[in-house]
Amino acid sequence: MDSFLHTINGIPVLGIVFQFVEYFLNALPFMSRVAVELAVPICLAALCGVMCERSGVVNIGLEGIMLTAAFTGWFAEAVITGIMGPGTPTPVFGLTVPLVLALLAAIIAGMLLSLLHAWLSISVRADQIIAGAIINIAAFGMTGYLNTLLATVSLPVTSNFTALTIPSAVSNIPLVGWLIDALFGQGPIGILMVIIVVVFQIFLFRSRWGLRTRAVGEHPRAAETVGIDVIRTRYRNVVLSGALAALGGAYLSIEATNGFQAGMTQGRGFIGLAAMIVGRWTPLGAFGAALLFAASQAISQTISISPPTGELGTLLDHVPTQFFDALPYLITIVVLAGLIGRSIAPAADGRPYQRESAS
Amino acid sequence: MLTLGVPRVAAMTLVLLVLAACGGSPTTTTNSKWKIALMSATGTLQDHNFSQYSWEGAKKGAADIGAKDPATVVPVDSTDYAKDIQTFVDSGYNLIVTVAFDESGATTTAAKKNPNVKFIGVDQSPICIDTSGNLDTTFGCKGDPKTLLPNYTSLYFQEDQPGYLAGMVAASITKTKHIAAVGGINVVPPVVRYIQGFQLGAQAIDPSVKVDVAYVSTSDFTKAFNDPVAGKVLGSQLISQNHDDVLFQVAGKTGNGVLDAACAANVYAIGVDVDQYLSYPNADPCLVTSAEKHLSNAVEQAIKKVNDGTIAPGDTLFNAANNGIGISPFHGKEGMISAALQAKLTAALNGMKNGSVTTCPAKCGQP
Amino acid sequence: MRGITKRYPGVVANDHIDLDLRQGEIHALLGENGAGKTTLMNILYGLAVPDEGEILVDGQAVRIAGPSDAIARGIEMVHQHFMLIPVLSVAENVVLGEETMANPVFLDRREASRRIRKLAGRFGFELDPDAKVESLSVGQQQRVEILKTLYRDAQILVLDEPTAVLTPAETEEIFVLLRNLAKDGRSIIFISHKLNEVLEIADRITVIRRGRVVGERRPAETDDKELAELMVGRSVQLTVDRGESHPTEVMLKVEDLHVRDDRGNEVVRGVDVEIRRGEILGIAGVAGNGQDEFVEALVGLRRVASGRVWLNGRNVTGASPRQINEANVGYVPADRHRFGLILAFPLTDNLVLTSYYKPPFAHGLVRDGRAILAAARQRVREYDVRTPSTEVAAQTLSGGNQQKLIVSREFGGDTTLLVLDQPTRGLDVGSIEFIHKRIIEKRDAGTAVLLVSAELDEVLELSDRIAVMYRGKLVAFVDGRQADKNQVGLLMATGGATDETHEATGTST
Amino acid sequence: MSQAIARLPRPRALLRYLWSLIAVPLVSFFLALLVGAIVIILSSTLVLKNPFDPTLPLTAYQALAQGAFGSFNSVVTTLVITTPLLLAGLGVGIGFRAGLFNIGAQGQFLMGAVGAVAVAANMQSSPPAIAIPAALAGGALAGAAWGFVPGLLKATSGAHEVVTTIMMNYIALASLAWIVKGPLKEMGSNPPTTPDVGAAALPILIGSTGHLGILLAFAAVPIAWFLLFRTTRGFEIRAVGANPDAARYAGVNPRLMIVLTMSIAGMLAGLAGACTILGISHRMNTTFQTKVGFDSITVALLGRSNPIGIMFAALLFGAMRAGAPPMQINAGIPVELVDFIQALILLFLIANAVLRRLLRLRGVAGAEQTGFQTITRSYGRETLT
Repeated sequence: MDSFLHTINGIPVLGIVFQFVEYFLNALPFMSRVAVELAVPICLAALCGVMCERSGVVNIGLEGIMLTAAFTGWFAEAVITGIMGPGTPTPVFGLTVPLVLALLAAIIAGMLLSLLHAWLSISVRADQIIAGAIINIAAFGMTGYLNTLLATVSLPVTSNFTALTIPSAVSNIPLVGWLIDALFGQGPIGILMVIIVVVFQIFLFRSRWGLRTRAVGEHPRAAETVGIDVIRTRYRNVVLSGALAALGGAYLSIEATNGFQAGMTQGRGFIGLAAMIVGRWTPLGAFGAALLFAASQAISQTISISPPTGELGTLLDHVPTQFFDALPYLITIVVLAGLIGRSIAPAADGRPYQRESAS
Repeated sequence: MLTLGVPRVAAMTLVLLVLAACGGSPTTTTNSKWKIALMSATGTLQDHNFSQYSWEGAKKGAADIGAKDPATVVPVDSTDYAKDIQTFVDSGYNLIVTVAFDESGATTTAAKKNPNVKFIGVDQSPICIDTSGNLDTTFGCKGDPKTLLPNYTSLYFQEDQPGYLAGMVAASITKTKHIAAVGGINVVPPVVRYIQGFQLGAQAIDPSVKVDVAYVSTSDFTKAFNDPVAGKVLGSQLISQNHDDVLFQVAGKTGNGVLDAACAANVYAIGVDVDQYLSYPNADPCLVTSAEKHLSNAVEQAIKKVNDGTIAPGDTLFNAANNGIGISPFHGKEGMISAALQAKLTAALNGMKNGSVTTCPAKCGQP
Repeated sequence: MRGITKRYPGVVANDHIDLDLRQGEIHALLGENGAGKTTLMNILYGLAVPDEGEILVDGQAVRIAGPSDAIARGIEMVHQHFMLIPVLSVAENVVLGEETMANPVFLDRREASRRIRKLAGRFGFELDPDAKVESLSVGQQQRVEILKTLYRDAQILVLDEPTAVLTPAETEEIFVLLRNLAKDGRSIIFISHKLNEVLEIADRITVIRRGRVVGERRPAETDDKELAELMVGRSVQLTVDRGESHPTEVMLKVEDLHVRDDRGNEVVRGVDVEIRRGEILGIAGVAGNGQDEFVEALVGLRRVASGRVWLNGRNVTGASPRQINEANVGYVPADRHRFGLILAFPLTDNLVLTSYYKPPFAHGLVRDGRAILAAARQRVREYDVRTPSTEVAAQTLSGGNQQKLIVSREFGGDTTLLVLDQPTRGLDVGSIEFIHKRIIEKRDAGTAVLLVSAELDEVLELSDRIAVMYRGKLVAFVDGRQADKNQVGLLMATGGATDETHEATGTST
Repeated sequence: MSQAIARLPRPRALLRYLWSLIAVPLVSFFLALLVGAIVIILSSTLVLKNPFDPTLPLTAYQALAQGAFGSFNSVVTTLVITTPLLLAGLGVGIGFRAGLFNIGAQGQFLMGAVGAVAVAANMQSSPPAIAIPAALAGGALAGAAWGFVPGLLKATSGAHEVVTTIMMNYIALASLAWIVKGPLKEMGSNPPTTPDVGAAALPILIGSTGHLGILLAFAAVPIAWFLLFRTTRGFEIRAVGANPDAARYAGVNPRLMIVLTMSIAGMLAGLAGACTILGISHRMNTTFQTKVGFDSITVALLGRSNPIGIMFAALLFGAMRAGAPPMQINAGIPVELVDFIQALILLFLIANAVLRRLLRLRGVAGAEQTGFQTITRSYGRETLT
């Protein structure tokens, strides 16, 4: 470390630190916005995972569910627009009839895939990891297949959800303004995500549904002996969770951008899986993990688009640019290995429940 | 169950496929001696962009010479190139178009191996071969493709020229004196050339304009060219933090996200490669123009030339001189283009034709 | 219950069983493990579906498809294996399924805690509703289980082996509680294989064997001898003849041993003990007083916080399980599914689990399948483990046979020390007899035996010396032959008066 | 399973027994093709508005089959594609056996390739006999290192391998880009490209593309099988996977096994990468990417983490990947269809319980139970105590 610092014209470490803090604070308002935008799909995927696995069903099919929802949302909007015209977008969120219907379609698609996963994992009692893998492969294949076919078809122009513009009066509030702007200067799905995180957290630990979900995920037999229908609880959770991942997928194709690309999830489903684990299977934790990841991505992006000046700048010039690409992933590992350590899944996670088993 | 199931299912699949294989290959009828095939860049054909437009060109060309619609294949990753080209050759295709700078190696090798198959490569220059006509992996490039690989033509474009024009437009319409070019990744020479031209063009109009250059990734190709969301987010931050009010995208489908960002923030965007007003209508509200290389035209012409035997082997440059590049019409935004700017654009274009305008620095195509 | 019949592949668990329960009575269901008691109760509780027969409540036939139906009929069950969720709080466990709601969506935790405190108070015991169940002792968990049923105001109460893990004192308390409930007009089915308890608590006793009802008695008109014969189907001697022991030199010496549990609490707090060749030291104690951790520390499965362990004069403190094993120590774990066996693996692999790596079972890195198979066949024969073949997965075996599997592995060879943690838990009388005989044999062959068991009777029957473990200490040592059950029970419950603990020296006299 | 074999029945019953064995896979496969066919027809009529053409699927499947087996060359192609899938699949499979869900084959593959090139680039002058083994070793080591890290992290801090391996995949991408643009860049290359592997290039043994790696991959199958089922190490690995506590009691050190297994897995994936670069690409620029990493997970699952099963699964995948481009070229069916069909086969196979009910066959209990416990524990269960 010492020698390394000397090589860069003997800059005092402290100076660098101060410069970084200053740079960081200046960029914070913009970075935070970026971070949240990047976090939304990851977090929604992670929430889907939490809801499944809290009830004892492992779900690695997040990527597939998102991809399918992304495709369905975009395609449905195009088709509906073709049938009934684009319609005029509302001033806030830029809602149009096709757009809303498309979101609905995406959610339904996601829930149907989850239903398949539920059936395989709960009724068929198949290997839940294989079931998830099937969903991923099938989704990748199907959406890619259709997308390539559609290359030859000309589809009507589509619109997407627009972000809420926070009045500068609010966003300029000292200290918290930037935070409000980051969290709520989003499209409907983005804002919904923030709400879901809070609601889900409260429900999981304060509501009857939450208590029963946790019970089923920890010790299904015990739950059954007090008259809880394990199978039904798990079905409900898994199918419902599909809607969450679907929101994440829809965010990609009809909110953040305006169109579908084969494989546009770019592994966000798997990152979501990681976020769920780093967040220790709790909604807030998952949100935090997703945010941490997205934030470190935002930092590397910020450094690349408006690099710091002064000694800090020269210091960073010595760092290969690829390092900043890898930064978010490194940070995640460090956080998990260093701070969080072992995160333990719900006890019955991944264990198919067999009702009539002589004890 | 599965433990045994899988070997059995696999085994049976193999058997059945073998049986099926005994059938004759599907027959194709065509009144031209050319069987045309196209290998797109990895990922997908429907990029609203590069691959898709080369393909359009190939289709037009095929129609022109009365050949069957070109067959297409989308390689899964870079290890597929050689295999897929071989598949084309094996199934009797004799005019093969490969579309991506990194397919040059495979194409060169294939061209050397199959002298009586015609190859058209897009963006694959310089063709780098040794004196015996084999792919030169040491980049000495001693061999002369024209004589050594008469069946291989590489169409390449002077992207810095359309980039230059785009830069001029951007620098003229910016109010904040901040404009940005977003590249997919900095190891693709055409991408870099676009951006280098863009910078020079902007400076030519107004040296005080600040040109931000950002690359979506420096390592991950799929993210660089196939992740619109990444492009959107990057674009948004350029607008919000650096006050850039004209975004020039050079990042394929990721770049479409950049266009979305511009539209969402009511600033201007400039498309790339093709007239994105047509290829990506979603961005029409904010798209001023596109820095074009006339891909489909180039491919179409090349195919026609192959047909009437007038094709020139080796590296074929498309630039202002042969009208191979340009910027697309403004589609209703003509109002933004002052007569003065229009004049400058024309002048620059002429300057490029007669070489009086330099549009790229010395290390052209290298970051 | 009329003509209840239940078949599982291979066995008829219940064969046309009739059972009637009157209001306010305590009806004991007596039978060996595997006689079909639990199955019958699972059917009553809707956890299993009968192939034949019907259930009548207050005269009319009812269909009980699931626990919810049973609960709706006021039937509640306390399971042999606790149906508690460790990571949830007492309150959450109790209200689960019958939640006290503040509104249609959210729980009312304060109300729940209030009710629980009230109930517990009414039946004279204390429980912190907000404590996590995993932090409770087994005895307390038992209370939580009963609290669950009371909370649901059960009319018909089924208790499956409720006293298995309790001290005589705690057992008494439970009995009092049960009698009160009966006076309340509630009906209780009391499942057990402990004759004396049954005779003490029951108004009526139904004995079942191999899934059939073989007799019904009133406590007044029968005795344990007869019940035992009914239960087992032949005359059994209730106590093993342990013979004389001839202790020789010290084999195991433990000095001031301290051990922590998984949550970092020190649960073994300074144990000093010596065991000599040829003697059986029994450790009596209520489950959860540190026995398991103590034993795990001895065999190297758990880190020793402080103190020393000498094996045959060698310091083996903090030795690895393999090193301990190489010193010819046999270990029968309390939880055979966790440490004892790899359920998914065939018998062959399980039988060489601790010796797979050395000749004749492996030469260098390569395993010798033939040698393993031969050894497995031989052991299976010797300990007559009932199995279709030595290739089937261990999980296809019955509990008794699984335990025999472990015993055959750990008792084989010239073991210097045997560490037995609950060696007969959940086994049928036949297997218990079998294993007890083997233990005595090993002792007479000069092995030092450490026996830990929650079944006080077992400790009393087998041990030459008995140590009572209380809150992580060995609070007293008594001679196995003169030991008086109530005195030991008292020590287990209270740890005894201080002067006794002073006397308690680890060395045998 | 063994019970079923133990009591082998009389001739007529024997036929029924055999049928009960082949029925499910057979039906799964045909159902998959059937659904695939329906998708083809529907999509071409509904999406492309083509006239209804019932023979289209046949054309497609025929093209697929030909691409995989139609000619000697296509068979070789199939083998070439199978090679990396098989090697990486074995790696992932061994991981499953130890209860580890290694999603990192992707990164291990890439680093393997990098390692191979790095060695090869510095051995241009030495004879192939030395250069090839050296380069392969380089790849294997690099891959092993990339597997070792997540293993170590799990063993020491308990960091979940699912997270760390995913992250390592992306870190591998960045490292690759940096190495190709920096240390390993061939002078004057633009885009940045590594030197040719030269002397270390794997010799072509069959056809025009059948390189040495094929032998390597298929040789690895019996080795992996032997390691898992005939050696004490393998026993320890499987024990840790099936019941870490019992393994500890048996004297096995789970932490050690986790590190060892992850390293072996990484090594195999690394070899896959090495074979690809040394046998096919011969040089690397930053576009060097692959789908092998994720396909290999499916292969391992399909092969039930049993080397023999993995071999057939890899062959199946290889055949389909080889046949896909011809299918798109000659029948105009996008290559992605094969992914869909693979998913369907997998789907019908794990839904076999249902199929059996439909086909009125008695399932074989036990075998399945243990099958999935080992895999799913790898995700949910905690492997350390």
